[in-house]
Amino acid sequence: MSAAATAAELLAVMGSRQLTDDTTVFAGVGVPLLAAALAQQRHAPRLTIVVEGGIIGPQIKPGRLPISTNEMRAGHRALMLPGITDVFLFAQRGFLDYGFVGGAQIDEHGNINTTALGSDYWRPQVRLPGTGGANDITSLCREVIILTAHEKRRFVKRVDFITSPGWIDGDGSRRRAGLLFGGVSRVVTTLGIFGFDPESRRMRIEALHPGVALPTVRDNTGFELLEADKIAVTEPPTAGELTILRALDPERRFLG
Amino acid sequence: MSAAATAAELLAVMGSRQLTDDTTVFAGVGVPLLAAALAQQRHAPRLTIVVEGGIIGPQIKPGRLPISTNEMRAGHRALMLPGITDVFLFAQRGFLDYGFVGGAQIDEHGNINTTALGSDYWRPQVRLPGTGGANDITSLCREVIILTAHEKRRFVKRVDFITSPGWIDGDGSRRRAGLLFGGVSRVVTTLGIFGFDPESRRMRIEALHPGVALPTVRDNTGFELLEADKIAVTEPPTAGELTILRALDPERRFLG
Amino acid sequence: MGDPDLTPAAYDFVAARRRLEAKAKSAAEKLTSIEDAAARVHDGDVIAVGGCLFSRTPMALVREVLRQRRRGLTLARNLMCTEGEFMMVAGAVERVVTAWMSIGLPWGVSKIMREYVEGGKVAFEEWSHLALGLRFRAAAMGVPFLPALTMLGSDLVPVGGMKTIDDPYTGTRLAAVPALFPDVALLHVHRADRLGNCQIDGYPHMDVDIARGAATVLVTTEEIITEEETRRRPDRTVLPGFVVDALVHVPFGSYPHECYGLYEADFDHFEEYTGAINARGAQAVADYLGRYVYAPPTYADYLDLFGGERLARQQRQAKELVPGS
Amino acid sequence: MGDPDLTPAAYDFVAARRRLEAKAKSAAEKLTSIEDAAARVHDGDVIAVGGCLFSRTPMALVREVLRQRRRGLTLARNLMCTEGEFMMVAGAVERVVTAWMSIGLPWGVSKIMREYVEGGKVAFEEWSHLALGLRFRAAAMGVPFLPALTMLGSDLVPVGGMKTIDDPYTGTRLAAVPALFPDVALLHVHRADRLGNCQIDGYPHMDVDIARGAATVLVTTEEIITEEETRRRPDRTVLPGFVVDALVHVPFGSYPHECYGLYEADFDHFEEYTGAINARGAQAVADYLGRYVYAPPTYADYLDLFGGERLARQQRQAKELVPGS
Repeated sequence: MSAAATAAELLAVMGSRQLTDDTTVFAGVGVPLLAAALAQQRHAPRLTIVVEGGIIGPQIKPGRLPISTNEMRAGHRALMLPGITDVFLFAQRGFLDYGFVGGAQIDEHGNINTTALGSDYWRPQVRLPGTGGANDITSLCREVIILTAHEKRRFVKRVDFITSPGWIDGDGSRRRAGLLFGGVSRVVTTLGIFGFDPESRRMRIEALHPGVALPTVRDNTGFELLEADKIAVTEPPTAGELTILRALDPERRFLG
Repeated sequence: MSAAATAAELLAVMGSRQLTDDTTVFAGVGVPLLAAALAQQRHAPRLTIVVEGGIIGPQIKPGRLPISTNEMRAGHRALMLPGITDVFLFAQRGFLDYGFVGGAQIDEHGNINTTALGSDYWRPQVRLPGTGGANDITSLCREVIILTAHEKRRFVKRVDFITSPGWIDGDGSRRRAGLLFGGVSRVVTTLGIFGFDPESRRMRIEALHPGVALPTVRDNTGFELLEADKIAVTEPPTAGELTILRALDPERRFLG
Repeated sequence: MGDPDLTPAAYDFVAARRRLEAKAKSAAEKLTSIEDAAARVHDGDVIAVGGCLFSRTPMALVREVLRQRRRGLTLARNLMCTEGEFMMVAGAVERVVTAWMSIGLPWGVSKIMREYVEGGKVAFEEWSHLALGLRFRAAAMGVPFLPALTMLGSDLVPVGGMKTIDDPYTGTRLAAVPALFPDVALLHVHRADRLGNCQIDGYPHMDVDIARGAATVLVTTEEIITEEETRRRPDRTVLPGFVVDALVHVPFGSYPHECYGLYEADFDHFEEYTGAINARGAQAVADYLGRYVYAPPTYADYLDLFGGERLARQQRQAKELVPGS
Repeated sequence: MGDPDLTPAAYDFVAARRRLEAKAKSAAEKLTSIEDAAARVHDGDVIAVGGCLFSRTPMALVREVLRQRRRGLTLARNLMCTEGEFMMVAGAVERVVTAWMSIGLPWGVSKIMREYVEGGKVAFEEWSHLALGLRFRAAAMGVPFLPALTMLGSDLVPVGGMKTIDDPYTGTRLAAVPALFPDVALLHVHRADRLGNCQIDGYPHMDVDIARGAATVLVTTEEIITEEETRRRPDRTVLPGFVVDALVHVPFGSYPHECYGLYEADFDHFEEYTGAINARGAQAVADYLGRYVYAPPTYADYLDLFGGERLARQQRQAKELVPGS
């Protein structure tokens, strides 16, 4: 139990701390769902988890973690099963506070690509699975948190394809595109926590995880990162947090 | 049982004969619902009755006829209860073949007023209950049948207010207004059965009930009626039809 | 004939969303008193009332709003019944937004409605039944309008200021039915847990859309169930707790209107009520309010005016019509 | 990058309505054989498949469509799984319309999808998950588009040719998500009566909208109930019989995908299936089709390949996850 946190555990813990009580969170399966469940058990008992498959308020059965957003494991002990379109419409109406997303490519304005690598959409070099609900989550939730491993090939200056818009080109371009609400507020990675400059909406370093040096972050990022006035150091995962997490995923299906 | 048909019985019988098998009908409470139930029991066993209150396929309990479209008597032994908006959306999509409506005023183009008498909407001489679903039925069903007592004050040249559009001003005006489907096909009254000239969409006499003379119809109509090439005489209600009807409404709540 | 006053608030989806964003969407306990719940209605609010005509009307909430002497309300309800007459005579309402108003076929046109609307004391903003349903649905979806093929070509179009829109794909002209975001939704449901997860039996009417579109949601329920029971039948839940602001346990909360499967509407009571109006007009409603709304301090006292035998009879009649479950 | 070929049929609501008007909407018996049902799919059709990913996929219908060697299909499904791979390798499908395609997180990106899409053999028309849901919903509502706030500002907009529209009330620009009226809907449900009145347990996915938007609706059901049973719980019915054209009784009709409350998805089977693809690529799917689709003459023969013990295990696992009802 006192073993050092794995990368996935670190992400889950740091992700969970972004969530406040008396809110709702749109969480995908894997680390995002673990982060949400951890928050609920630790500091946000009145948090409601919403899952894309049309599931509100599930309680994950330890050892039976879902591998998709629409299966009985994801719907375990849910409070409501309203259907997929309606779950997203709750987000469009403004009922969903937080959304977690990840991506194959993430750029300096928080745009995400999960569609394709290459320049021709119809004949891609690498076809990826697609948006799923990520585009909707980034368009419609009040606040979006990107949760991801921090790798140079992933953190690119400009994504090949904007599947899920972050701040687009910065400088108000998101609002001008018709996305009147929300936006990416945080990027939580295995190296630190990032935000966006309020004007240019370029990504900036806000905190580093314990033991992570600034050059490491820069070496693992494919664009120039801004820096917040003061760069904090995050509190490492506590034994309490890790205990809860590990009980949720005893098979270590997602915790690595 | 062999007693002559009352006005309401005549309407219910003549209305029911308009309905063919393997179709759906949007029926309001009272005579329309009795007409639909009669058709179902006599010649259209695969007819589905749809009621505005969000009710599909009810079976009326004899002696417990509903007085509104959204109460347990209307929902008795229903097959589905989809909600009001969705019932109308079935009509908008094209699933509902027939719709029965009535009205305080009906004009030569089959327009209906159930809103107000007088010229100022906001300060009416007589405020009526309003459209309810009648506007939607006349806008959205494949074919609309007006079912009404034939009275001069009701059959006016031009309604004070178009609550539910028939053919509006005739000559393609309905389609030009954006009502791409449907229209009033028949007006079934206590005196006869009326249709519309295919071009001008003015009301015309198509059949008279047995014993009704043409001048009686004209005297009871506030506008000039056209005549079909051949004016038929309807078959009087049969003993079989009346038996079924009277069993449905033994208290004669609606049959008069 | 048009009404230039279609309230911008009614279709301002950006403002409506900002109100929701500013509000806690919490899985907290929602149970409270009827007085506390109804106190969330303010003078001048647009209130949307759930149920339909005399079915599942949130009568306990309507009664309490009247007891708190609210003024200047806009009352939106698809088909209106006695609750609309109460609000007119009590002076609570300035405008009704509806498709139809009266008590029911056997009792003819509402004399109260005629008096108040013909006399210009209350504005009657009429929409088709589907259009009003789509107004609530647009709000539930968080969009300013929904396209439709209804109401076109009728004189209803200018009444509420409905506009049209050209379909960008085919060029066809469509009705653009504007959203209606109520300030407060008043609903009565069959069962709910303490977190506000609600379940409805039978026809759902427009309650779900009304609640999802409103800034504040007040619910009375026939029965309080445990969270465990909700989790046992999650596919019966129609509103999640985070949508609900206040929940009150009120058995017979629609009476004398019906609650599907539980009690039938009390038609004898309607007969008496309309008989008194036929004899004495609006004064009969004022007297009725004195007796049924203002005098009985609690809802239990109110139900006592009908008596247990009457309530039991209406329950039996419901069971005859809906034997199932 | 845009695709000028957004099929007009997909959003032509007038043509879609004319097709429904021309068709009998009957309360007749709908029960038939799987062969007869699947024969209503024609080469070149746009087919929409219900369920989601590996949940409530109408596998028996998919299998029969493949057995009948359909060609040139457009396959629309919100999240696609093995059924999409089958159709690609069988050469049945020219275009997929979806938000996401792969088997599931543990098995990574679909190698089959990559091969067919990167090689230009199948077009992948991507929409956001909500947008695809709204395409089906617009069709269900009989309108050519629905306004929304999603997909704007992304590179997905030109892929399917989505347009924008200015709200006539506030002037705000919105996404105008075009309707998708499928030629045929393929669905699997928990229970239905012989008239085609359908009931679904658990999450409803997008099945109801798909069915209401389609010109022809084919349904398989785990269980046939009497009309009497439907009338006992009418508030559980999600599709009325007049929407359904053909109904087939197929227990385990989604297998090896899941059916809520009845059997869990067979993850071991997926593991084997993806393992074979990792070893032998598309040939593994061709072999799989030979063994599971073309060889077994009936669905019972197909289920025999899994064996009763395996089916019983998956049923037990479902009961552990959904103890209720």
